[in-house]
Amino acid sequence: MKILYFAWLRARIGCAEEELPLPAEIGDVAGLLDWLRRRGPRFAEALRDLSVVRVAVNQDYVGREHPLRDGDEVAIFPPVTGG
Amino acid sequence: MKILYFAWLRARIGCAEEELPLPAEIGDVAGLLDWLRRRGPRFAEALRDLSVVRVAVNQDYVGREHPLRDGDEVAIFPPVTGG
Amino acid sequence: MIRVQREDFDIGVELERLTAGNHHIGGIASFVGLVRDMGGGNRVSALTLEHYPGMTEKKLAEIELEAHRRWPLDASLIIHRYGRLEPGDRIVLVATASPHREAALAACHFLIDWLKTEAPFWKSEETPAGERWVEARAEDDAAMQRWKT
Amino acid sequence: MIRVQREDFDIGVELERLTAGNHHIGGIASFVGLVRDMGGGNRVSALTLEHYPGMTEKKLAEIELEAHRRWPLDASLIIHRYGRLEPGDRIVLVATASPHREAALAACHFLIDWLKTEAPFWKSEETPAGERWVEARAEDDAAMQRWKT
Repeated sequence: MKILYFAWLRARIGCAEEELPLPAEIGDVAGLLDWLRRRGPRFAEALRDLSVVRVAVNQDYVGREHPLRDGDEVAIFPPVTGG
Repeated sequence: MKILYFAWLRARIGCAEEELPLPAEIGDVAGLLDWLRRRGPRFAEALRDLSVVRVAVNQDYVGREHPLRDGDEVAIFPPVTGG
Repeated sequence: MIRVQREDFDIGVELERLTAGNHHIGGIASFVGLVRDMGGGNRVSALTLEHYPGMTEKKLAEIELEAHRRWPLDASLIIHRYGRLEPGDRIVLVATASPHREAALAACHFLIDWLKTEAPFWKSEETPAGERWVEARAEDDAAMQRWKT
Repeated sequence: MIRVQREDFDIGVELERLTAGNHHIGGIASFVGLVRDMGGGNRVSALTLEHYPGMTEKKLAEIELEAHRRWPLDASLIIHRYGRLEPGDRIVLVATASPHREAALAACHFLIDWLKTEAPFWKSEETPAGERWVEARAEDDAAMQRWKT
């Protein structure tokens, strides 16, 4: 699984992109976010308020219940501010 | 009084602009339109359907009840189609 | 700013000039009207725009002021051409600039709706069947009504 | 057509190209977003736009298709820049061309509202107090809601 981080989430976590095998206990986006928050203080702090966290899987917006598979490209980012 | 005609009203009447003293019996725009229609067949024909005739006095749109004075610039034209 | 002219205009140059040096502006909305090659089911080879010099400038200036009264605009521009034009030619440019995009978009829409129903311009088309005066469209009046509240 | 690029663009050239040779088009609506020198009460000396390469192009292409599904458009263009920009610089151009002005105006409005809430771009501002990530605005979400019917 590839995970991408953007904007202040990238800055706070200190990582733009990582590649890791999908942990067996993670079934969906909610599970991944929980798992990431327990990964260390930077992750815990960056993902503290999930109401300002959006997730895309394979470049489409998804809800928290979206199932994850190894090989997915998961992007985690704050609400967008382009235009 | 100066009278200006535009678009198909100008074409049908065969006149773009004329200068004439305000006839004493004309008090308002409705009176002028009546008077013009009785002026000849071209006028009668061009002004047959007053629902498609707009009038401006001194370069402002006015209603039929608008009073006229000698010295006014009166413009008579169909609904506009610019833009 | 308003301009009534026979000559063509360059949209890029006009919009650049409209906002030059003003860094409060966050958005420019614009509308450009072009001569279509069809009108009322007829093939149109050219269009002639007649207007009422004097009243045109007066009404355009009034409506520009009204747009600035209704929305927080930093700048605006209306250019309307007259004379003989061919399909694809530019007829009109309306542009509005504001710190806020909603204001710019609404004001631009208002100005073009207004132009269609109140600015003293008249179009006649050259068609295979001869010259034809363009008729006012009920949809344009309806579009304008929305702004009259 | 969509383009995501670092380089600036010329509005006049882009709009000319958009309608070139198509004489059915009666109107072009466009919106240009510019970098403002103020943001959230702070003086802004520069802006950096980050985006999600791949998803950006995918979402822009999807929404352009959606605009063509909703309105009778002959042509459309979205250009969005990324990288470091300064006050007055152009960020985005949305342009829509249609035989009918209402369609062009509505589609342009829809596209820019959509861009603000769904396109994966993020702005950070350089201010006297340091770098500051721009926060999403509730007004932008509200503006987008209107198109969700």
